[in-house]
Amino acid sequence: MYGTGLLKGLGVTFKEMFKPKVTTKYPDEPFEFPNRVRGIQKLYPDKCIVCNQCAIICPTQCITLKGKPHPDPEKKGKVLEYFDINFEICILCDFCTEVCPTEAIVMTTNFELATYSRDALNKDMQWLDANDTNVRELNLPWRQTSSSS
Amino acid sequence: MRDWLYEPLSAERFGWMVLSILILLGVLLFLVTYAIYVQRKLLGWMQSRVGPNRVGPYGLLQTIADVLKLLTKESFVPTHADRPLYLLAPIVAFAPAFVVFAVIPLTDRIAFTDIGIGLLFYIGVASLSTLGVIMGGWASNNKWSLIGAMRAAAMMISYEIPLVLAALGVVMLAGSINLVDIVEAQRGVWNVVPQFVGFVIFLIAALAELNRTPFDLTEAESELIAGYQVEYSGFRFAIFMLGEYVYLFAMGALIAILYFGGWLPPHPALDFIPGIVWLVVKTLFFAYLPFWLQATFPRVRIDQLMTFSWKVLMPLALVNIAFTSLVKTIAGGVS
Amino acid sequence: MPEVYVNSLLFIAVFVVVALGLPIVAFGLSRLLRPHHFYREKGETYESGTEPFGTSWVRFKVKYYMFALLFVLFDVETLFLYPWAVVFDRLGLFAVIEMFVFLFLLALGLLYAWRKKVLEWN
Amino acid sequence: MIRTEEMLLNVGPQHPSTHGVFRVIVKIDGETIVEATPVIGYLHRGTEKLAEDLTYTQIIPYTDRMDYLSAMIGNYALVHAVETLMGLEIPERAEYLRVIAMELNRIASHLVWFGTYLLDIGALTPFLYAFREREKILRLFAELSGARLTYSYMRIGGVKWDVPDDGWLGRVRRFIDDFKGALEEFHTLVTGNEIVQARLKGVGKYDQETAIAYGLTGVNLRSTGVAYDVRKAKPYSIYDRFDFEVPVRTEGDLWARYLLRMAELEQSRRIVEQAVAQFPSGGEIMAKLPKLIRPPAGEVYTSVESPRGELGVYILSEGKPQPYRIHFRRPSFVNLQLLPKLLVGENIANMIAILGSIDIVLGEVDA
Repeated sequence: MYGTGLLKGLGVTFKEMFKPKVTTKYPDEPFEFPNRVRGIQKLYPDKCIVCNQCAIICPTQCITLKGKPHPDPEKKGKVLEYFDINFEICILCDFCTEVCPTEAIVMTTNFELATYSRDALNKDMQWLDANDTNVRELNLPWRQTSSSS
Repeated sequence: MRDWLYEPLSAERFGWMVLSILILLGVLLFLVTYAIYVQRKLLGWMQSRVGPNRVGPYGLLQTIADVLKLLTKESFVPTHADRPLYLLAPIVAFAPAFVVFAVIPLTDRIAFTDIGIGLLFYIGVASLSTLGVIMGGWASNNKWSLIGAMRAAAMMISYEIPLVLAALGVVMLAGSINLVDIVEAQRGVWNVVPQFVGFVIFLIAALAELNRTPFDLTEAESELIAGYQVEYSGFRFAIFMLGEYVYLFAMGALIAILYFGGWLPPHPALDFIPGIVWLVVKTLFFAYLPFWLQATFPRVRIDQLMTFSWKVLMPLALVNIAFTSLVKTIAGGVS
Repeated sequence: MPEVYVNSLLFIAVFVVVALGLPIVAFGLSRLLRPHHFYREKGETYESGTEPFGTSWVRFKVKYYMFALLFVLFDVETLFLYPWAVVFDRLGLFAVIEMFVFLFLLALGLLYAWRKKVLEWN
Repeated sequence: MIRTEEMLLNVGPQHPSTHGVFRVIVKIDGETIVEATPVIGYLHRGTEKLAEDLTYTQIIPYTDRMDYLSAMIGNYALVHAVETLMGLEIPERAEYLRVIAMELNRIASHLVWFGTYLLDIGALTPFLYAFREREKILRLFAELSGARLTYSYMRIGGVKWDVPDDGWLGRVRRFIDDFKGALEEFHTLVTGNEIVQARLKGVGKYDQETAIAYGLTGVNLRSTGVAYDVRKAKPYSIYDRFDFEVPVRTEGDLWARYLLRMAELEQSRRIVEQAVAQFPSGGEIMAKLPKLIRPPAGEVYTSVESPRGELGVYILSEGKPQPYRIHFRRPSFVNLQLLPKLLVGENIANMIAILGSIDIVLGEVDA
């Protein structure tokens, strides 16, 4: 009969009133992401060997880094002088952590980046080092599950 | 209070009446505030959400916060608008919605006026608020609001007549246009039973008059952005909204009175509950009903709306009148 | 005139005054409270985020023009029905039949408009 | 007749129903549209040009942002083209993961369309129901790929992550089972609604010849009776292993397109169901690849069926790590071309409904 569709629709919305709600209480309760979620990177400056792979693979060129000779003259290699990620253009694509041979840069599931100024989004080495909560456990999936490389 | 009207007025009684009118206004403002809250809560619940819950316990102060925000919000007249009309429009949209409460009796004892043509007064005055919408839409000099205003006019001319014709059935049963008499005539059985067709027509037409989903064409968020309200901000916008919601309650009260026995309880055994409670309960039900529809239905198109009104509701209403008069003539044994 | 009409009209007037007063008082109040920072761009009307071209006060095509004419006709006719509806059972069968003729004419008018395709949007 | 004036009206870029920053300048006479001129390019980022300076892997995040509602399929379109050019053999497990991800993404994308479309024609609630269901898919994607919208999940030669070992497939299975109920709810709430039917039936019609002449693909083409679906016409990945239908209707109106997309939800659901059932228990997720991906010189064009139609990728390679030229055949862009023709003679409400039924994603239109 004409109009039954309307009434059935009313039934659907009416029943919905008594079903559990799906709203999350986000600012009051932190939103729990699955462990694989790509959030703001965590940097271990000591592990970095300044191979520049992360800066090269980055599709948006948001990473700028520079190495300096190791302060301890006994040791070879370089250490980081500075390491900046510009979160204005970083798209959190996970490529930098993927290519890092020493897992010096890893993802965390932190995602809150809002600031009052654009400049504040340019994060330096110290800030990235201090970002050490919710660090992702597994960062290099291919190497764990694949024998190809 | 109703019997005061039949005696010469003393200054004291006049004062009491004015005071009660102001109280009515206060009650209405309160109801509107919480109607918006209820609307948002209901919509939320029906959409798997929780609705407003941040301001005050359970979000109870949300609308109050909104009103305060609107009160302190900058509001200006667009440069190319028709200034006097633009400023006048919210008032014209609001005033009739409140004035119609003058003829709505709250119980058989409490009424602000007692005029023989209550129903006609209501219908005549209430349709004025469309004028405010048209004025606002046109005066804004905004193309969206112009289209919204034109749609408002289109809806008014299509739904006014079914509304009036549907109410005619009730008038025939009661033999009076006085709203108190109409309610008293429902002592035996509520009008919704003998006048079910009329009730459905009236309800549909009322929704269209109120610009409520599925007939919210004048605002049509997804088409006309906000239709006639596009250029209104701050308290001018608030008054438009207020008018809309006050009208919602006026219409709810009218439906309760015309079809659901006004202040009469469903069964005489429930007489101990005061009549005004029954009226308020029924009014609230019909004022909240549109929110449920809003959560469910999409919007109709303007041409569908007009053809539906003229080709379905109009003939149906005419048949309803003919049928009612026939039944009443035969049942009444008119010579 | 009986007292009730004088009093009723008086109170309707009070209603009108209150209904006009509330928005005016509210506007006045909000005028005192709200900020005033007007500049030219704010005064432009909203047209989906671009500068509006032209005015909206054109000779807008009102497609439901014929509906409007019909509306005037029918609205007046329905008003005639009201006094009849109030008293028809006291006037007897003749009034009912008479009104049936009237209703029939009304329906005929609607049918005519229908067949003449006035009730089509396009 | 009374002389009336026409009026120019901007619909967009700031309009709730243009699905992004899309603008149509319409000339209206009353509410009737006399002429419509779409203006696109507000979201143009020059993806194709940028890609010429990027390695193939680096282009993957850019494909996420073209059709952001079905990033998995965008990812796949690119890696599929590169893999075809290189002649790579993809491990079976990776193919299954890709198909599950793509079909879930098709469901998610169609859900967004469903919700926003109903919002366009004025119904508020289906939007939230659709997003409630989509949220479950996004959660699954976040668990699988680490992102909710821009997945960058596919890699040339395989996929980035294996299945999470905490019962992810079981959750997909459960979602797929629950989704049947959700679909039924949608049909009760919306499809059966007489107002929806009145709004959609017979509006925005075009015939088969027009659709083919304008190069429409996807649902926009299938609504006119052409059973063209890239998954069936030129099978890629492992779609030949699944039993699914290509829903076709012949009316060519909004209602046909609505029903087709609803039917596709069901078909995608079936594909995921089968893929989860057939999922191989072990195996690699990446093919053996050199460290630097350097496809041989040559050109390739491959296409996949995105939720919006045929998403084609053309690559001209000179044997370098970067493509010499890459072109994306974006279905939204192609489908949009019919819009000015469709809009003439309609009113504003229909305009919104027609625009919604073409189902464009502005990220893809403007690329």
